[in-house]
Amino acid sequence: MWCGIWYLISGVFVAHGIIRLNKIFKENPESKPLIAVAGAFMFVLSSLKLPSVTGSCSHPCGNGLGAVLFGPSVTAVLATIVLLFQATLLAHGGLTTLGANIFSMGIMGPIAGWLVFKSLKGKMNSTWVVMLAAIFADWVTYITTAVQLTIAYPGADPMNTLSIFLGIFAVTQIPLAIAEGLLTALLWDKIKEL
Amino acid sequence: MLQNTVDNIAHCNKLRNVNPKLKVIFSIITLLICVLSQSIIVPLIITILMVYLTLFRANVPKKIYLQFMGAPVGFGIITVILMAFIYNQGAPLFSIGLFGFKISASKYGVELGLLIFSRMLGGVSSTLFLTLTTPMTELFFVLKELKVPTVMLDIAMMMYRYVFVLLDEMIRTENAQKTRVGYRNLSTTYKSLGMLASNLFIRTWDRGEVLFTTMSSRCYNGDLKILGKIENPKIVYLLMCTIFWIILISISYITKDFKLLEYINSYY
Amino acid sequence: MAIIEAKDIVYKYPDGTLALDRANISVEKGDMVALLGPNGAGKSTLFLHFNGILKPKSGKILLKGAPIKYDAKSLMEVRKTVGIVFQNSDDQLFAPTVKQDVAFGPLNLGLKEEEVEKRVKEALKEVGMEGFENKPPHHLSGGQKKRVAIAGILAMHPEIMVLDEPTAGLDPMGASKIMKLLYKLNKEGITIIISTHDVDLVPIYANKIFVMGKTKIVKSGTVEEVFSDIKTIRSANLRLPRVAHLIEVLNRKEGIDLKMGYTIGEVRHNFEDLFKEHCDF
Amino acid sequence: MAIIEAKDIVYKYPDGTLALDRANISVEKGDMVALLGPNGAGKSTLFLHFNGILKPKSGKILLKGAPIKYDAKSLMEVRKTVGIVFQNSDDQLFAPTVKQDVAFGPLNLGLKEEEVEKRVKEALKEVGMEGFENKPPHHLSGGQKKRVAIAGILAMHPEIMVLDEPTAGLDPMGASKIMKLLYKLNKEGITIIISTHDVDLVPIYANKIFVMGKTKIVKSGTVEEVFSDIKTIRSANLRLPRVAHLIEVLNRKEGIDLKMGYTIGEVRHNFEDLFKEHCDF
Repeated sequence: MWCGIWYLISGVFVAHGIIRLNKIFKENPESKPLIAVAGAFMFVLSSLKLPSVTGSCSHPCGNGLGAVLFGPSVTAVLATIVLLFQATLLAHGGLTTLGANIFSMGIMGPIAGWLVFKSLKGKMNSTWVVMLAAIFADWVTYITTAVQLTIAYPGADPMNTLSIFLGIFAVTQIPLAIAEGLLTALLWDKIKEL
Repeated sequence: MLQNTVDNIAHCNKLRNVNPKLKVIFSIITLLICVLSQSIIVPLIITILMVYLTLFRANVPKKIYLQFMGAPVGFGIITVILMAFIYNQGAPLFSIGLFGFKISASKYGVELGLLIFSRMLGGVSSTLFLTLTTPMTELFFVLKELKVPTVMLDIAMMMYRYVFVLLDEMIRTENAQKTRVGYRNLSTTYKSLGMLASNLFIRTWDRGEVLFTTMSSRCYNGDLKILGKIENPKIVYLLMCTIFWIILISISYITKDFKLLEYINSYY
Repeated sequence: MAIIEAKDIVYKYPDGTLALDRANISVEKGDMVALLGPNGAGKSTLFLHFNGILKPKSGKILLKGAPIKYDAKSLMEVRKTVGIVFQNSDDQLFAPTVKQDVAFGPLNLGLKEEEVEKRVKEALKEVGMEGFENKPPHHLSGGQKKRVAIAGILAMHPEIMVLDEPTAGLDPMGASKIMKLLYKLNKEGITIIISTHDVDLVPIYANKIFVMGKTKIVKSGTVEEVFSDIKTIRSANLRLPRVAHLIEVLNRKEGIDLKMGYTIGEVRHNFEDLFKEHCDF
Repeated sequence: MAIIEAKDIVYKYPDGTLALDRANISVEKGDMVALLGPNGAGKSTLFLHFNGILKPKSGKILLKGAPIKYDAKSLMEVRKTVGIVFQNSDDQLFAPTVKQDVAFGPLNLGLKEEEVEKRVKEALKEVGMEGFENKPPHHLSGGQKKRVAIAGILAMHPEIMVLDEPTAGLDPMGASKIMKLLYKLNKEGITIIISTHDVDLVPIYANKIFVMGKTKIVKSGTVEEVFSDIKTIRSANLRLPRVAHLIEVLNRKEGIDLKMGYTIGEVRHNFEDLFKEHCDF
């Protein structure tokens, strides 16, 4: 079953993140509480209701911001815990789909955001870079979800199915991804001043 | 707020003191059986049982439970419709015209949609049973015994605590903004949200630094240790669970070819 | 007629816990009212009803005699009329500079730039914080932060100002300065409602007191009426003002008949009368 | 001999601002000491030097006569001896449950599980929080959180306990309960140092007072010595205890000669003497 496979793939990435965290904490023990509260922040951020021009609302994932601040592998670990808490504290999302969700939100999204950040860093205003990173992190998260769903339920014509799922997730998510990008940019603007 | 709600219920429900390991094993294995079953019968049995346990044995407030169930049910209905159109193979059930295209829904798709829907219900009700009756604080012990890496557990435990601290802060700031007519329209909403998130982030960062100070004051040396552990559940209960699972699997095997639409058809 | 009134407010948290159980409060225009009560009684929750941030499960809030409505437009009017200053200034000062923070409310009201500038300037002057316009709030002291928070509400020109423990965490001088500022604002026509634990300051400034027990108002009246009901005071985790406590002890232990008083000024006066009658100086 | 002593502590913030400028303090074993002073004077910064969290730029901290060293091993000894309870309990309670939190310190000391269990139990009993072991801190009230924070320090069996504004934000009853608990702990042999703004509670519990002005200690002595220096008290944003203020006013305005007192008990006593001599009851 695919849900098991997503667990496996995600497991590998998260394990890598854990090894990195172990190294970070060995060098700076003071970063442990810091990363923990940052993770709590990520969770809290995801409970904000973000309106968009279309009138719909979404919850920001914060995975783009995480990737920019901590890199994709640490973000994978934090996102895993955030998703676990969403399942246990908010009853959002099931336990069986956890593996798939970690892959889309905790791995693919942050990697996309991080790549955008790395490749554009220094080439333009950092606020714009962070905004684009957040937009892509959010957007790729949902594209991945669409692909995952197609893999799970290919239907009679997989390409047709993929286009349906992409239609549902990737297209409708564009304004919401921009919304998250805006919020992250506003946030980054303030952080920068510190 | 919602976060506190689940946590409060988990700490105060009537099944709070049932062995947490038993609850975890029971709900996870039942969940697996649910996800792997090939017809809607077993998932529905599981849903009914879990709803019963959560509402009438644990005494979880019904209104809140319905709220939690609302979203998955909505998703489930969408899934049924979606599957009907994606799997448009075999005999069409009906067809509709849309923008000049003729889209047809298939029987096979509806059956598949219903199956996924029922698994979703079973899965959600099992998960809700676990999370509404078992406090996160006890799940940490279980995670520890499952050999979840210490770093991850440490972070998760501190995160758990600070999620509530930050949520409180966030809600208070939000209220202060509402008092000054933030969130009036789209632009003030974004301005307010941006200030809210950045203010919270800065305070989070400060908090992380202060936290290290207070922990150092208590001789923190890099890792957290959990004190104590949770007893293993009684064998009798495990045995009862096993019998229950065997029954479920048997029913699952017997009813594996059950199709709701065909059943209805044959009835009429 | 009461300018603001809470009628049988019932509020439950989402998990079903009762936070307010038919709480009633009524404040006249021009009053300076103190709300006393133990931690966790529900004072802050009640305050959040005053400008429609929380909606009661049953009961209603009457503002100038009319029940408040909860659509976006009415809420804006309500929040313009009733401003809340929250307990922790850090929750409230979220903008990068003092000026931007005070301007937040007026800007949201859609006022013109010049008008906003004018209001910010006036509000900062009123609270004695001119010259701090461009400072970031986290560089200010506790007392200064509180002043800026008050200015942020003042700039919206409210008729009623609600303050949740405005003196908490301040040093004695800072606390007394904030109370004097509120007293001045009250004299200028703003109706003021504060919650506080500082029972010694209450008799000096408040003309009416409400005592809140768990989830409801258990007593209301003038300073004398409330503090003479010692049973209620104790049950609400409060105590008498220290000078009143002293008189109580003297009357009980020394068998004298000193008139009760709640502020140092009052008590001095009562001693004066006692001395005249009974003592040789 | 002083159990803990700060000698000419100078400390600068990373941005170069002077936080402490030759601050001196000396506390005897068994003392219950109060540190008074305005917001932002540097009280918390001074406290962070007591267990080596901050290292002074110059000057030193003497613990039982020996200057503290800043290597990891010595610091651990220092922190075992000197426990700090921070002002905001939420900064201190980080573990998911009360029990895990109180166990944190003892576990870090490398004690065996049974010993830790025993200490946790004792500490929670001492502060009156038995039965709350498995609660998460966010289910506790402000006063309860403070107790748990104190238990977390007690479980490390410190000789000196330093508390930063332990009564801030608590209702009068809650504040008085915490002070009684500290008084009990002091009687059991723990040296206690608190910072506070509550000048009315100080004379009841403290046997020695330090007054801190901006960056340094400006006055120290017994309750009488410190509060008789009204100029210093005012300059440090403080005030007299209310009952002392009353006596001051009576003496000045009524021309009587009442002996000064700082607690209700003392003042009652002094009135008794005055009445005996001058009055007809």
